[in-house]
Amino acid sequence: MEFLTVHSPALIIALPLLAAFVIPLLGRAGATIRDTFNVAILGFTAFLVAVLAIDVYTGGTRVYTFGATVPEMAIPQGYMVPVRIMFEVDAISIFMALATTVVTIAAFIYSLQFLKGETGQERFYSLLMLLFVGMLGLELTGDMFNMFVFLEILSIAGAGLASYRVNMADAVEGGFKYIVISAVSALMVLFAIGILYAQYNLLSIAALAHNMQYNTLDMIALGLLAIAFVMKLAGVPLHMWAPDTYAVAPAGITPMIYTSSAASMYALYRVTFTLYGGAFDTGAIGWVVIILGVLSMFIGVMMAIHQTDIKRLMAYHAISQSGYMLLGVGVGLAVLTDPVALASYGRDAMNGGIFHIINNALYKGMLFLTAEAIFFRIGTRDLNRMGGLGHKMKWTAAFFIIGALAISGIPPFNGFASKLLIYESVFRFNPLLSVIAMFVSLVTLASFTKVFYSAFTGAEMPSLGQVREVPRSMLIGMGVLAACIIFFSIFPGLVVDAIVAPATDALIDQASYINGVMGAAP
Amino acid sequence: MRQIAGWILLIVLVAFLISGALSMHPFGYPPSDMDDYMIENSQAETANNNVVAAVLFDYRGLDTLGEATVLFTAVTGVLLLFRALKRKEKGS
Amino acid sequence: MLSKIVRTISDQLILFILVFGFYIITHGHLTPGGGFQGGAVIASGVVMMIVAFGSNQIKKSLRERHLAVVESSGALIFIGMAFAGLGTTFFYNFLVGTPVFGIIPPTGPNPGNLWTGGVIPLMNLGVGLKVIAGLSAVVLAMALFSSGEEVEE
Amino acid sequence: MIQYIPYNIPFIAVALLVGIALYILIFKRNMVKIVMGVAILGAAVNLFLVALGYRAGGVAPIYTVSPQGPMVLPVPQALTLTSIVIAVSIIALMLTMVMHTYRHTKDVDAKKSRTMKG
Repeated sequence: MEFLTVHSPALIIALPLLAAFVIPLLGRAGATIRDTFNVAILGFTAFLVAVLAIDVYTGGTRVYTFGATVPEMAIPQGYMVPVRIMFEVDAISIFMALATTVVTIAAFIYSLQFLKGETGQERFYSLLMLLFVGMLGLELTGDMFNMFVFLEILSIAGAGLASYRVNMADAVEGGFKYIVISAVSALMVLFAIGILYAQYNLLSIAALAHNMQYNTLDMIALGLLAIAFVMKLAGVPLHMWAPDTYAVAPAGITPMIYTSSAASMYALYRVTFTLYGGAFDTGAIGWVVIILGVLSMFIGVMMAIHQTDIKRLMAYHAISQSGYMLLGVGVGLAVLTDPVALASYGRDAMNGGIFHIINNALYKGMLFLTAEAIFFRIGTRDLNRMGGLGHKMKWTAAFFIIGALAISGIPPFNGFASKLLIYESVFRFNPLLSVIAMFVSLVTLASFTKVFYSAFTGAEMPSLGQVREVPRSMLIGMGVLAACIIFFSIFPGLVVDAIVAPATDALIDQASYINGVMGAAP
Repeated sequence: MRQIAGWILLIVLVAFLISGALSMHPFGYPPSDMDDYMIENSQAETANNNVVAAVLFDYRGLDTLGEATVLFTAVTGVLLLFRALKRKEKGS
Repeated sequence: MLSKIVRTISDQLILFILVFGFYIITHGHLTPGGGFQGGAVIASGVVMMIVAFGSNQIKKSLRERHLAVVESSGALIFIGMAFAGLGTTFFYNFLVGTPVFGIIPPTGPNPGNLWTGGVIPLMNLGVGLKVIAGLSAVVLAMALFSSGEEVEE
Repeated sequence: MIQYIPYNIPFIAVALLVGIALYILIFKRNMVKIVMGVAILGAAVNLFLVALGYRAGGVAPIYTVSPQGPMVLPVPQALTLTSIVIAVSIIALMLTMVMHTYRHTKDVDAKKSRTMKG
């Protein structure tokens, strides 16, 4: 147990990676052995994430240095800068890792029966594990270049999975768009890393933040990083890839690609708050993030209304919901240097934005899964060719209702809890923004009502007479997410206090992040 | 419209990059805190003459694992996309 | 399939390419090179064979699923070396100081000794296997696809 | 800064290469050209990283029968190697998708397809 706690940051990455390498070898041993192995690895990784989470929430930031004689020794004996790669796990990292793990487990269980009879299953699962590793690595790492490498892993795995249905032309194109955007954004990140490295000869985030001088080159690097991550998280001016990719990705993968954009959002926050934040005036950057958020919210939902493809519709809603997260955290960023405003509403706004990340990963993931369940049974994503499915697919309909109510911010559900935090605090920052946010929420509700009526109620389409409920593993996959949503809805206060507020504090508290690594420097 | 916006974006970005290039450290005289440690200690710590190999596999080993993983991911992805869509009959 | 001249020359050249690639892989901790570079050299030799003999001919002796096995085992060697250091930390170079690849070279310029480098030569070997198999599999799959053949599972 | 300009030519070359790559990515719609744009962008970044590590008069950072003198920085070389392999992987996957698109549409011009308008 001691061993597991000490080495958990490394094992969280290493075990799924090992699984990804072993799965192609297991392919010939039979599907049952492979699935059991996958479940075991995923379960054990989830257990390790939980162990690490408990450790971080009770004991503070954890540093794990790869290849050092002592894991905590980020800086070699008697030297002044970190040399090796280290993972630095603080509350926000582990918060994202928890969200990632839950979504991955649900997506994996869902895929088990969804893939029955398809070819290339072992490669599919291998890539699924790699996508999981990519997200976890991106969230746990404390090194800029390592972040780039994990960003590439998740991009390539995501693109390969997105075009899984190669017999459909749009699937290949969706994957191609995703990989072009990913490649360009990753190269921009690498360029920014090069600029930072050239000035400080450092790659560790904490050490870079410690030495940051905020000169012209640093600002260029910040610009490149921000553009790259906004591109990757599908913020509005650069969102065009998202509907195409989300619409074509196979079941289980869409929620994971969506979660990987949330991981990019984490990277954006990490860069703005931890790498730059603190000593320099973040007000302007905060406003940029707010404007991006408002644009994403508004344009996303407006584009969503008139879609007839159910997954494209949900993809536009996903863009719109990302806007809330950007808005909440952007307000926090705008008032970061003003302690009074930060204490009175900035922290709440950030709590809302960060809480929204996990809420959204849960209900948006579940909505994507329900859409995919419908596609699985009736073979079309066109809303005009659906109808009366509620009678035949009762569970799917129930899950859809839960997800739709949660995403629209209807009171008992968790979406309401995070949106309320955002509305209240943003209202004190700028009332207009809050009004826009509420308006977007209403439009979201209207849009999902439309989907519900056209897909699940009304007369049965004659062509859909043979439709049955989806297989059990798909229901369990959705059920896992639904259970989490219900838990979060019943105890929002508990969740905010236990995992969201520490995450916010970790983002704001740049000094302790730096201290985690540079504390040992002479 | 799209053309004009594209050109503006392109010119602004390249201008930024060139101004950045001019304010870089002079070519050939980089700061080297972290790298000096590796050059000095790679032989003693990793028993290795090739400092680049020491950086690749020891000091920054996780990056190389990630890099190998990227290659593995890409190969898996390529083979996934080129897979046969229908299962072959047993024994053929 | 190309002309007989090309095939004959490729047949002779492949041996040298293999030896050269293997040299680059095994001396990765002493001279410029390493697993990736040597693997790329050998994979380019495989590509040469595919170009010279045609993918259908190569397919008979080089199956993709065998390549996938080689690739996975290369990756497993690599990550296994990293796991083996777990007694201290992940990626700890646990062979330094032992007689197996662990001889510490004298500080400063020296002639070089093959038994140095700790886990690095072994990792180079793993990465080399992986790169050979991976790049060959990609090129073979692309060649088979463009010649209209289905790639096997 | 002016006195350094002759020495900063590699960095200016990087900026221009990035410009070319962005020109391709913004204005060209042929999928093969997009792949080439990404490849050029990758090459620019690699050139940038290698140029960062150069130390005037330096020798390769390898002690095996090395000449005397300062060594160039090893980390950028390692980063470049990583980035090259990543670029190769990405391009392989992209070309796979281009080949599939070509099989579906017999055309790689993205203007004609439905979803590639963005």
